[in-house]
Amino acid sequence: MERLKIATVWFGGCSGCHMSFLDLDEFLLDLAARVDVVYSPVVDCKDYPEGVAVCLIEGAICNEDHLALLHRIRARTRVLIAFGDCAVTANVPALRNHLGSGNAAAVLQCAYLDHAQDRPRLPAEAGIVPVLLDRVRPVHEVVYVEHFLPGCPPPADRIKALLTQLLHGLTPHLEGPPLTFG
Amino acid sequence: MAAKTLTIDGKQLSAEEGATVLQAAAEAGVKIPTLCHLEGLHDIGACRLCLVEVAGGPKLLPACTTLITEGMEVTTASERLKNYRRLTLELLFAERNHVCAVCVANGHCELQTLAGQQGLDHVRYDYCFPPWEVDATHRLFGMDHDRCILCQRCVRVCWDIEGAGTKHVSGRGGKAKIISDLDDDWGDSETCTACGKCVQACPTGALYHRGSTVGEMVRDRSKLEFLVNAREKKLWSV
Amino acid sequence: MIAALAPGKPKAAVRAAQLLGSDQRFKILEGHIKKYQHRQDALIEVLHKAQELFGYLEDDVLRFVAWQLKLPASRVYGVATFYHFFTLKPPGAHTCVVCMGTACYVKGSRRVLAAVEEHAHLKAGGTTPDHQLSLLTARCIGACGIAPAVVYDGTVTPRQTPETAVEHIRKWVAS
Amino acid sequence: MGGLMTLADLQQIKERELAAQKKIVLRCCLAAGCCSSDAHGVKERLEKAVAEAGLHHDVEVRGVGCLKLCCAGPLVQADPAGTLYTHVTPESAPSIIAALRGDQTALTQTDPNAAFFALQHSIVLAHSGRIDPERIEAYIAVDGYAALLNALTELDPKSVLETVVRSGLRGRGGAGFPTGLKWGTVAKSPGAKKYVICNADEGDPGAFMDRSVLESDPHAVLEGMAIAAYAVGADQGFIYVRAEYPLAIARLQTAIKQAKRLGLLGSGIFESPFHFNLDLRIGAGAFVCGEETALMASVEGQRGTPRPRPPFPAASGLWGCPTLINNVETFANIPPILRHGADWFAGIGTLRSKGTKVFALAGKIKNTGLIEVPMGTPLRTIVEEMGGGAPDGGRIKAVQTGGPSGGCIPAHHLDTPVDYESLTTLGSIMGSGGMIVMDDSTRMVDVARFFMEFCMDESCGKCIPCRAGTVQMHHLLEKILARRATARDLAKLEELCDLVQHTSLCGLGQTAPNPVVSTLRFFRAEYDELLQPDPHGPRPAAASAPGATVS
Repeated sequence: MERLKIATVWFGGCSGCHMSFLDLDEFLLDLAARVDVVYSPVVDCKDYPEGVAVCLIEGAICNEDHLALLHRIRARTRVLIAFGDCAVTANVPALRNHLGSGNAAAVLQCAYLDHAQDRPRLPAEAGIVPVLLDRVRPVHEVVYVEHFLPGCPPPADRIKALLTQLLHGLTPHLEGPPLTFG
Repeated sequence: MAAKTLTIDGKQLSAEEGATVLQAAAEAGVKIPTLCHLEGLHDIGACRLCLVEVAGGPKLLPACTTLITEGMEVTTASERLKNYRRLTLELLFAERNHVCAVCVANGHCELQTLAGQQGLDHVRYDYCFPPWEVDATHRLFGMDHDRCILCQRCVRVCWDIEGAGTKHVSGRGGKAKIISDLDDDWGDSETCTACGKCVQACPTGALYHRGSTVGEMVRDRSKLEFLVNAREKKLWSV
Repeated sequence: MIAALAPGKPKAAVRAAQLLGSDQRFKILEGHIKKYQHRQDALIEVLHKAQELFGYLEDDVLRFVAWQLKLPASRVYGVATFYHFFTLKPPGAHTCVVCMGTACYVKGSRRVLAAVEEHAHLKAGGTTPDHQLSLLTARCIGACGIAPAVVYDGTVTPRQTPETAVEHIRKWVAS
Repeated sequence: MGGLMTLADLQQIKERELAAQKKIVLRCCLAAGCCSSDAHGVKERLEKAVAEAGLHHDVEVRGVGCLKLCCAGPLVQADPAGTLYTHVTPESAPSIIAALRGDQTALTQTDPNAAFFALQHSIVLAHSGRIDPERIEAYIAVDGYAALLNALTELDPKSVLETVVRSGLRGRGGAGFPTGLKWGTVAKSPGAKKYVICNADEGDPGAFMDRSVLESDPHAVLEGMAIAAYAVGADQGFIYVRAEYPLAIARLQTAIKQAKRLGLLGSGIFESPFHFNLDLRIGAGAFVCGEETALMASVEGQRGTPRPRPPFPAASGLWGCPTLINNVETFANIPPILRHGADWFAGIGTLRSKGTKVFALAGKIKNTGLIEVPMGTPLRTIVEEMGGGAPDGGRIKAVQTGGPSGGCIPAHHLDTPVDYESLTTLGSIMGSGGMIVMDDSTRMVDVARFFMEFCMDESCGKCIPCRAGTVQMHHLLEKILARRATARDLAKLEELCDLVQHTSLCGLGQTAPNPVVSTLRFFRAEYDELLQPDPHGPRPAAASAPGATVS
């Protein structure tokens, strides 16, 4: 059987969802036996490859790099999973959205200048520091997403259930205690 | 009072005349989702989550304000109703800033729980991200308008049970807002008795005890029922 | 002496008495409220009169009405903010109300409004910093037969264009 | 006089009025439309010119209500010839006097027998533009209050009710509920105290029928209300009129004062035990107050938020008492029905929609103004023959009826007869009678957005589907208009329309999606044109059967 290509990606989030993924413990070994993790914060790979079967997306879409990569991911992946509250609802990263237009500048000003303890300076390096979007967005507001795993973070057994069903070629159906935001 | 017989989701049952569909269903063990309903307060039929189908009529009726009639056939959980409930909840989540992960009511929130029960795993409408503020001027309580769903439970509890009339709704439509007195800072209110009933009544994290942090705001709804029974029926059963 | 037992802010009654003494208009309003026998269901009528007297409904006026009708302030505020006709901010010396009813809309009231907004550097609902002009929109003033209509200082004016509207407000904005 | 009015008194007033009638009457329209073009100046100048010419024994200058052709105002009509002068100014007014003497006049005229006037059938507007609405004597002279007198002295409440039932009159406020049935329910409801309310909160943008009726013939509404009160057993009435209609308010105040002075309102009317008190309540700018439960909340001095029905107002309304609510035009139909009989009224109109309907014709049409036509008149007759079609060579594209609760009827359905059922079939409603004509230059998605913005701003905020649903629908329409939306967004819009229609608490919410639904039904191509391709949308079914598995 051909080994499936799996990816995980980390956008605007705290990496807690990835921690929850690592909480899968020995299931990770079962997974490793069946799939290749071709792109992930824990894999040293610069480019998102073609022909990926499943991608777990953690985090909200906050900057132009996120946006560009997400479009590439959508084009090269069969099934996207919005992974955790930041990806599903934009969550905490989107708190700046309430400030209205110009919020990105306001947030940078507050964090890097007004409250800097040492050498106040805006991070700016063309081509390296990505430009913030004016509106932090959940993943499905940008591209079509097949499955959603809300939770902050989503519990490990839920991740396992979803991946197992997907790998067995089933239409995922999650049962048991309801999954909620938060 | 006379009893009426009716069917709810295929179950034959009888309930007292004057009972609402919601009460009759509860007695029969059928749970109909609600948000603006709270035992002890008069119902206003605002949240539309308890809408049910009644055979013989095209209109959906709110279970909380519809009285039972003889021979009534009620359906509470058709696919159509479940879909409407999901959409209504989606609208609520998109309307204000419900950030469950950092909410005082996380894990104890009726909105969050309902969303889970209705299988809502994401919101398809664009979030509005309105700029609401937090009123933290009261020495005991806080009001976070970001989490408010305008169910008016706090208003009704303040008028109907406490009788102070501190809380009301100002403005209208999406700009409607729960206020204290003349939209004063809550801490400056001359009418608020600091009884805390509104905090107990709130279904979400909009009203909270100061000092409670994420997930710590647990409510005691039974106190309101206890009070109503004590006042109206002179029965003090804790 | 009794006041000494309740230190702190003056109670509503004391404040109402102060207002009565401070401004003749409160006396007139009180007379009007008496005419309605202090009936609580006359709240909207009373607010109409109050706005007529004061031009807008400032906090003191609302508190006075609440006190007179023995209603909680929250109810008075809730009602005053529910209806578009009541304004809680002082209006400008002149008002320009662009009707945005359907008939006016299909006949170009949007362009009329945009022209006025641009000329006065003002958004609908706002007042110029010098308090000379308030720009408002109306849902429909029922003057559909002569659309698009604009109300300048209470005078309904028919068949307005961006040019005629700007011409009309020019003197108010310039002065 | 006060309370001792009798048939003889009424007769006497009428005879005095008729005796004082002068040979020539110059009727000056003083309705809001013409007033905005200085109709008062015209009237003053005419009076002066009459005096100067020494004609005051022969010529009366009379301020009257609406002369209907609003687009050509200020209007002056000269009796007995019926000559109708248009666009009269204070400067040009004196030449009307000259014309009376046979001189040439440069004043523009319009043919009073043109289709716009000739095809009208005036019942509600019978006195509009003819009598001085500020004088009760003028109303009495055209048999005003005779129907009330007859009801109180000759008929018992039951037979009044029966007459209204037999007439087939249906509510003119929008929904078309049978008026007699409503009255009967209130009459039957137990309770010592009952109320009658006249809904004059004409909130639909593009509608000014009720305003014109109130400005032109306020006593007809008062009389209709008194008759209704007698029929259902009420002794207190309220007229809830919007603050945006200052002239209508002033004329109602005058009318109520006059009627009270003559003892036609108050206690012991026409020496009968019936008493009826009438008060005016001024709205304060809330469209939702047109909804009856919201209106009652407003009359009680509350926020105008609706409540679930049942209980209906007929059983539990104002302060919990049985309450009859009808709109202005409905009440104005009552005195003629009692005067001429139920059969006469039932003989006009169609099988299920009896009588006439007043429409406010506006928008992209030559003749804007007020028309009253028998129910069942084809839309084409109204907009093409009477309205004269689109101006400036444009083509009529659609007719919007029913305001924000209604829909857009496309030009190819213009042969539809105007009655309650036909309009509903087309996804619109009769509504209160606003009729806005749209031509080729109107973009229908923009029209839908306009109405949605209206509903969003006017939502009271009580129930979630209306409060939050209108915001999302408006957002989606803006997105479509900005060419940023995809087919998925359109699907979401349609889904929301369905939700808001079926789950909102009151009529405002339930009908808020109508303009979208009806434009989608007839002008879907205009939506599709604005949609963008969706490169990141769901995979075509073949690429990943069933939906989202990986194998």
